[in-house]
Amino acid sequence: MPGLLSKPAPPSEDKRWRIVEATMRRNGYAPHALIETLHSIQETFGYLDEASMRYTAASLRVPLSKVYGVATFYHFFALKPQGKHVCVVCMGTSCYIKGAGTLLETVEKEYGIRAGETTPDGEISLLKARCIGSCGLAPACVLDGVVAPKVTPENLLERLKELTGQPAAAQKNGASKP
Amino acid sequence: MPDATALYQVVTLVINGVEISARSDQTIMQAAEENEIEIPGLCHLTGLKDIGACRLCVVEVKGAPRLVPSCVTRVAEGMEIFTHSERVVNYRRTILEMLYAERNHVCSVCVSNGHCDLQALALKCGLEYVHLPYMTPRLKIDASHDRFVYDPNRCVLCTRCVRVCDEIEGAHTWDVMGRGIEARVVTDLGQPWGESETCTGCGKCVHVCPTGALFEKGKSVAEMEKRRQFLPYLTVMREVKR
Amino acid sequence: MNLDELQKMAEQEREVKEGQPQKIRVCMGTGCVASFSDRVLQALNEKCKEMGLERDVLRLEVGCLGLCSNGPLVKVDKHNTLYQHVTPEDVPTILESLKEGPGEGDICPTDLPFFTRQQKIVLENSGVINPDQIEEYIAADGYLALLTAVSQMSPTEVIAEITHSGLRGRGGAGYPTGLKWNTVAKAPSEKKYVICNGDEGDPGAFMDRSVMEDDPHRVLEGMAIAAYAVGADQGYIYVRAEYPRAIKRLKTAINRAERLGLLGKNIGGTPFSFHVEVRVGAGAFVCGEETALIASIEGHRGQPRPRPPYPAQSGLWGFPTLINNVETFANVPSIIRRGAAWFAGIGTEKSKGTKVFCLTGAVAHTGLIEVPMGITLREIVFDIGGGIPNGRKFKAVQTGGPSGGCIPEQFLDMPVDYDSLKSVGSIMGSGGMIVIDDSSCMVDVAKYFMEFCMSESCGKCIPCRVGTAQMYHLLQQITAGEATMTELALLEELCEMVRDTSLCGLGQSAPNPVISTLRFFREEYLAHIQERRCPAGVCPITATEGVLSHA
Amino acid sequence: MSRVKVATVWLDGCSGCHMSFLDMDEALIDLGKKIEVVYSPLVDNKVFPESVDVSIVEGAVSSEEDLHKIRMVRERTKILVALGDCAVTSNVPGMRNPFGVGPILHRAYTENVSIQPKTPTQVIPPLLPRARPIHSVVAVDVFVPGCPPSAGTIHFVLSELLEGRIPDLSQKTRFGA
Repeated sequence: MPGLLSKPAPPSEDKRWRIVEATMRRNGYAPHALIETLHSIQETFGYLDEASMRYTAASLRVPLSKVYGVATFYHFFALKPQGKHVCVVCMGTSCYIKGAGTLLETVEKEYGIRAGETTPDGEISLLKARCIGSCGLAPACVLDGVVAPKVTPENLLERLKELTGQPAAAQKNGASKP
Repeated sequence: MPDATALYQVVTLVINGVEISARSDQTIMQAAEENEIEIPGLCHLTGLKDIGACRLCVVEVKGAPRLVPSCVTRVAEGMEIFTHSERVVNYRRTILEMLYAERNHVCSVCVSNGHCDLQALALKCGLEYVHLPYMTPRLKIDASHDRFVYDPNRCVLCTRCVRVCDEIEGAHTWDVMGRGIEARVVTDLGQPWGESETCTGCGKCVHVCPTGALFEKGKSVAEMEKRRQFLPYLTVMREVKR
Repeated sequence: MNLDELQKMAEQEREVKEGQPQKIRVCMGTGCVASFSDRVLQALNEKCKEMGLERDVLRLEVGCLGLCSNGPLVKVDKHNTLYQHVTPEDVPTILESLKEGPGEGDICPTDLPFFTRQQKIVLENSGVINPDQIEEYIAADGYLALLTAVSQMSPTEVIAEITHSGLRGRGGAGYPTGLKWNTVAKAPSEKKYVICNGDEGDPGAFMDRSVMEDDPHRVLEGMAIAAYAVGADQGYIYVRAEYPRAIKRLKTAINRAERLGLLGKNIGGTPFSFHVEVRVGAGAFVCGEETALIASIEGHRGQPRPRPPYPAQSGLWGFPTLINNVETFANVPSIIRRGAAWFAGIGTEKSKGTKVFCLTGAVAHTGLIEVPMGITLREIVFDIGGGIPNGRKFKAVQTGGPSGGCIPEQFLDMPVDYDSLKSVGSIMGSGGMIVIDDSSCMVDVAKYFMEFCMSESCGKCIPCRVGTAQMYHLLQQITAGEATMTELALLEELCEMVRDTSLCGLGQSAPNPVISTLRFFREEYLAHIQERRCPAGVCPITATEGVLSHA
Repeated sequence: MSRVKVATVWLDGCSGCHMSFLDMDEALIDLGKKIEVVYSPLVDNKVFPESVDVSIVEGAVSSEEDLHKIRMVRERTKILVALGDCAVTSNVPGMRNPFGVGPILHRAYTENVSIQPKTPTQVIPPLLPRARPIHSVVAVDVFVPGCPPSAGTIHFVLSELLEGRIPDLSQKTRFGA
């Protein structure tokens, strides 16, 4: 297998691989740096593809199946690219008892996707979070990295439509913005 | 072979009311076995590292707040152990039921029918029917390898295949992906087994597999007998070399 | 930096502070930022510039001020006024008040029980200091305990102090901290590790995040004292990836502390060295279990292993390892600084000190509170929390997250401590406290937690992997009105079995929310089963006939 | 002494268990002195009697008709025996469960058929969403796993029941035996 005995080359010319390499170097290319390295890839490229997992395995001398086992064990790692916009519904206890389940259902129904999926046009990814720690503002969502406090199904859909640039149905009906 | 320089003492303990002696570096399961008390186990296989995962071998130890897995718990002086109390016998049966309910185990059409560790355990533990609801997941069979087949429907996630591949063969082709009820054993990056670049095709995983989840191609119902003599042999030979 | 130098620096820093002009504190806790306190700060900065007040008004970005439900919060030191629900438009009014005194604006009364009934040890600096400025921590007597310990106390004396304080682990089970330290200290090994468990995974709890974000040096100091006591020279602080702000602040804090010689080589000019690294988790609740956490730091799947051997004997890479959680370590500097007797004077006989809770759910004031052990639930819910809003009726308090239980009204006057909570089938846990009113269905709540445990189960042992999934499906049947008494009996049987046979704490405690709701709210289960009715009107019961219709 | 009234019932199974029953051969002659087969696919009586001492049921509960039938059998029976793996575990009929009814019917009546591919809608009783073991629908008194249980096992079961004992089969037969 090429690249097993010598130092493997990054999967592409992309300069961003230097960031990943720096992470591995800082950890002395030790096998225990696996999670740190995967974090670095995910942070840099948004997700872990097969080539990046192979590169990690070869660089840190970790079995392929172990890399895959670790990458799929932790919910934070994504093996597929995410949509242009990301909607995270917090499913922490406070949010749940204040109706986070309905929020999730609303988005699932509106866009025909389930939590963890991305719309076919790649516009929106819907994710569930265990608890984003904004329990005082329940129910909360995170839209493209910004926490939205005290969300209702109506204003959530409206905001999503703002994000994707589509006019919101509610707006057309003259409903006021939150 | 016992190592003469090893630091162990002889301890006395009581198993099911019978006083026995054992070496302090032995597990409860080993000590019981030497005294012809059989404690059922599934993830345990002599020659592989124990992980205490299947929980079938749990026993009651007097004074201990919890049940202990006998495959990884060492004996101690004065221990009083009950390997077949009503409570653990019932729990064992439920654990087996959980396995039968978790995947799609249809013994009558299985290559391992009659040669299956899970089936044998069910018989030993008096499991006549499964009172838990069957979960019937839909799982794809992987027949891409030219000599072997992986049928996740019959997998019990004991990880014997993972361990034998890592510890004995040294290839680490198998590992577990996902978690919880979604966990599966996979080869390499989850691609078909036949495309694995690390698999040496040695077949050790097939033969340590307790059920018909891993089997040789061409075997029909009840034809797949597992051969495991190699495992103690390899283990002993490696120890001698060391 | 040695002890004298540290004290001198603290003195100077305090003098500078005294001589400083007007101070306005803007809460930059995650809760307030989510309510756009960053925009408030920006407006404040712009306005000050515009009015030429840049030098006269010191704008401080502080950590959580506690009352998240009323954020964004802004505090004006001069007349000790707390503004709530602040928007950028309120900024002129606030600046005006520096001259005129507080008049207009949405002012939050600071004599609310929410503030007055608290007693702050762990959170003493939260909302007071800027967490990115080590000098501010030092001015608040920070690192005094560490340098005192390493230069004037023996490791044995440090452990004795912790033991006498009666501090118990704040992560869940409440194991005596001194005892744990002693075991690690006695373990014969050249190499030892200290790990801080910052993998706060309970849904509805964010105390540890706040401490790490608002006062990171306190945690690091606690870890360093522990390392000195047990003889470790390397530490890891394992933080959830979901807490990017905490990760950043901790990394900054480590950097600053190393530069001042308060961490790293030869701390305080003594032979004691201690290096800390941040390790980022990746979204697995089970990594809060100590053996799984160790596996994760080693780069493996976060699966627990059977204990013994305990990490205190064989932990990270097989070496003796001390693991405590964030809040436990955060208590340590105060104990060393103020003495074991002072700490032991707070709380109840068996539960000493204070506990930080994250009070959320159906109460008027939600947020972060720190209260002495032994306070009653009623005081927390009705005095501090301000009672149940919207004219609803109190139903239960859920503590301990997915490993805990629901406590009904008849136990509201029970003192909050480890043993009392345990006696009613719940646990202290890491400190989530969710108030539930009569608009919630207890079966639905139990189902929620079971779904959590099911998807967080690592899958290694059969009882937890399959048992949680089976129990979740049974609860689904019950909430859908498809279950019979057979399913209920099966559910109860599985609760017991999963609790007794699972490998780690996650599985062993997964049935707790079901067990406790069955114990106190059995009639709600029966209503779903026998009358096909959800008393709270939460569950959509559609089934018309028996189990087969949806099978 | 009147003979013990025995019924045998055939739900979703291959009739292998009934074959195994017949395999008792000459032992049947002796049994015949003690039992009376009041209902069975093997005899002419097509009406299930109001009261039966022992009902031996082969097959899984797969259709509305099976469900209706097993409920009726249970009501009129003192001791209900689940005979064979299909009755005990749902076995081969249960292998469709992961796929769901729609895809299974499509596969059977459309995909694999060259002449007039069409799923029948009349005459055939509708399938339940899942094929189920009998005990998940009605209470079962005796479980006899095996595919099929041997003639000896069935003989043992009946002999024990005739002696007034519930047979202990835990070491006599197993799933797939």
